[in-house]
Amino acid sequence: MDGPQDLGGKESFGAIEVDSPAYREDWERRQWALSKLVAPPGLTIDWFRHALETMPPGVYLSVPYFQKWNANDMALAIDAGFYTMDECLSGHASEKGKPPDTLSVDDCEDLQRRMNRSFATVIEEPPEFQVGDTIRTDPRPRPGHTRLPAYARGATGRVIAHHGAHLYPEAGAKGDHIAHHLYTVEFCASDLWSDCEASDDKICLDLWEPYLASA
Amino acid sequence: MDGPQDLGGKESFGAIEVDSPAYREDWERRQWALSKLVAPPGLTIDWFRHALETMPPGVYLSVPYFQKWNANDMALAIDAGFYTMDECLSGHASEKGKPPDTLSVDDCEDLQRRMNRSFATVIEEPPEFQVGDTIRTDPRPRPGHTRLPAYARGATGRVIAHHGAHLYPEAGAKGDHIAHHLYTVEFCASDLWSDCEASDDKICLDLWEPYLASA
Amino acid sequence: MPSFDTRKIGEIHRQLHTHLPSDPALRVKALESLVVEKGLVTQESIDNWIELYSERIGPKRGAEVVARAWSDPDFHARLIADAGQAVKDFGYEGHATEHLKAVENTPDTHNLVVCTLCSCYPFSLLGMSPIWYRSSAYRARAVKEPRKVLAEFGVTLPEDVTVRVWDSTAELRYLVVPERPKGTEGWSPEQLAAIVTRDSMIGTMRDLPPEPA
Amino acid sequence: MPSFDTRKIGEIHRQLHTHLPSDPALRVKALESLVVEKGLVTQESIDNWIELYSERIGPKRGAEVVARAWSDPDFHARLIADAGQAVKDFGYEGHATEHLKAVENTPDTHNLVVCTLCSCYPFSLLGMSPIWYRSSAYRARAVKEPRKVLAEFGVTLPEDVTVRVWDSTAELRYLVVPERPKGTEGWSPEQLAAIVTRDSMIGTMRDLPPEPA
Repeated sequence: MDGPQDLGGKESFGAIEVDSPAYREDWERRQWALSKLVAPPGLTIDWFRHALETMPPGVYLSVPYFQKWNANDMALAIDAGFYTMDECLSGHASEKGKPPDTLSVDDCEDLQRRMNRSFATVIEEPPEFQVGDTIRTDPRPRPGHTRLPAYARGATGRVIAHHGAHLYPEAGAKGDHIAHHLYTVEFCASDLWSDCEASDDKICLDLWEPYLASA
Repeated sequence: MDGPQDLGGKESFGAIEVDSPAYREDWERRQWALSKLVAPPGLTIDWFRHALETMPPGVYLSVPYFQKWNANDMALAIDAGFYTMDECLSGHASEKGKPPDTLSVDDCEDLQRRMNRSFATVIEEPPEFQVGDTIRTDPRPRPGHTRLPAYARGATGRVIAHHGAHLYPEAGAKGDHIAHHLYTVEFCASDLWSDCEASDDKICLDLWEPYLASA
Repeated sequence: MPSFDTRKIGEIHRQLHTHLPSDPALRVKALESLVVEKGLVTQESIDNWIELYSERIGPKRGAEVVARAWSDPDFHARLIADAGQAVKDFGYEGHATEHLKAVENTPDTHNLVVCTLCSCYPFSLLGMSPIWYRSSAYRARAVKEPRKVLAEFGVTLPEDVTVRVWDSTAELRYLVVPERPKGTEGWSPEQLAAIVTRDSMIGTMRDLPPEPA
Repeated sequence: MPSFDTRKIGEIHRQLHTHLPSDPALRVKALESLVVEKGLVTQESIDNWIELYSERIGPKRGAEVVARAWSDPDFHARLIADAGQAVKDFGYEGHATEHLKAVENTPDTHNLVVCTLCSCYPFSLLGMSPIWYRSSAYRARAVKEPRKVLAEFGVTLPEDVTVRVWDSTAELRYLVVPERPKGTEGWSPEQLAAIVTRDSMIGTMRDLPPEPA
């Protein structure tokens, strides 16, 4: 969907703060930890990302990154009936739970290592495209949690890699476990931007088969 | 350009405040009057609108409409060397001027009536398209102050009116006085949106000839 | 003179955003005191412009135009042919009406006006636009889901009525001419004008009441 | 269970925005106290996760991988063939590295990584991303004007060097392998790793210094 997250090529953002650190404030670190250590049941990565896209656009584009994660963690848990709105606003649980075991740094490292989750899966359908094929992307905005950015719509590119089938975000954001073939597609800068900096420059995107048609 | 102003089809904005009035605060009326009564020399409507597009997107999408006009009036005047940044921040003129004559309500009404400015002009080039022609719009984002919205890029439509030549915004935003033929183009909803509400619904836009190609 | 430089004006906007107070009332006060001190305008002129737009210019003007089009076939024809010219009969020409286009609702078509790129509006005919017309939500949604937008305004459109959305991307401005309600035969133009609402001339209202509101 | 309902979650976001305090530190404090009270996590676990990411996981991991690829042709071949598998040699697999792809700079190609749709990053290999990587400005501009972006980072690319921007729109993550600088012949992997910077593995730095920083 054409939400505030779809930033590629958008203008008026000004200079990049090239010297900015990983965190400016202590709460940013704590939010990062909270997001990785606590998740409501049934959460998928695609529903997490899609939920971020539904934030008020003026907020999405104004507040620090981990403030968005904080709001998203609360929104996802409220949506799933895991916390209530009142609990989030008060910061207190209506029913207290038994403290769980503490994870040591080693436990955290082990948990982190196990986050190398695979999104690849095997499907029966053979791939529609081969490396070297010329494709055209869907020209219209796609509803839901699409991963075809607006700047690459209706554009002609070349398949440079096939990765087998990967879980499909538009389905994942609805809780469905469906996969499609995934390709890396290379576009010439001049095919995406009329005022491109150098026409030989390339932009490569990882795109699922439903986004593509033969060109 | 793909600035924050290009809102057609963008999502996550929520419900419309259908009962909202024309103004919520007194300062909104005063800013409206200020914008209509005071303008820096050399200002064009296209440069005014383009300047709004360069606001930080998170601000553009968060603040009330006339707050944007206030910032834009200041920015335009600072850019033109008409006020300084310090004058805008302090609210005081470094050199005071002689008070001008007051405009009565009748004077204001007369001024308002003379705002019916024509943007039509005559050019030598004949129109490239006729009413009834099928056209395709430019598929790529256009730099500068374009009036081809992102949602209507690379789309096929039908010319339903020709308005002669009108001043061209991409030129006006650069201070140039250039005109191109202007058309009203009708698009089927289903050609713009894959999840359209009703495929017979139509969206009509007024588009200049450089945005269009025969289809 | 303006620089016409996109990066320069964007940088000025960012500086203003950083340094101005967050309260817009204070910002407007600063601009007003600055231009008054500079001798560019008087406070009384500002007051008078505000009075003009609260007392004289408003949707009653558009309503009069619509009522006359309902009552006078000759004026109706002229309004459809060149609305910018036709409104001069009333002396209602002005801000953003020179390239005015009247679009008529019919039993099988409903017109809706939006400006997705800014908030263009025929001010001289309808007065100041409502906040919702200038909102991101309306500008974003009217072209993509006009029927859901209309439903929020209480308008339920049958499937066999086609919506035509007019996105005023150039200097043309659009005036929706609503359908004359049944039961108004023999009404005077004044009686008719009294039932024409602002929203019906933007297209976010469809059925007008059969008696003066 | 999640509703998977776009409108519902958007409405919750709007309510949270209206009712939460504007200070993000207070918001995070509220969430932390809530989850601790609920017995979902302890504060010590949070402290330990933070320590993990400040002490153990960071760009030194990626630098080691790059240094080994420079030093060991067999590892280099495996890294190019399947980087997600290759980093398991080091035990560096983890958050977002399963589908890792190594892309090499050459004298005539420069690689730059961005995620325009969110801020995907190979955390387990590079640690927490810098704020600029997650910023709207970088996400917006890297795909459209990579050379201007690089110039802001102090990298001036000759015209005959092609830029390849990798927008990580799926679960693949990209690791830029910078060119090994001249003058480093005979260096140990540890010496080599010391000159590989985080930015050089994202692509916002190109030339590494010829001696350990």
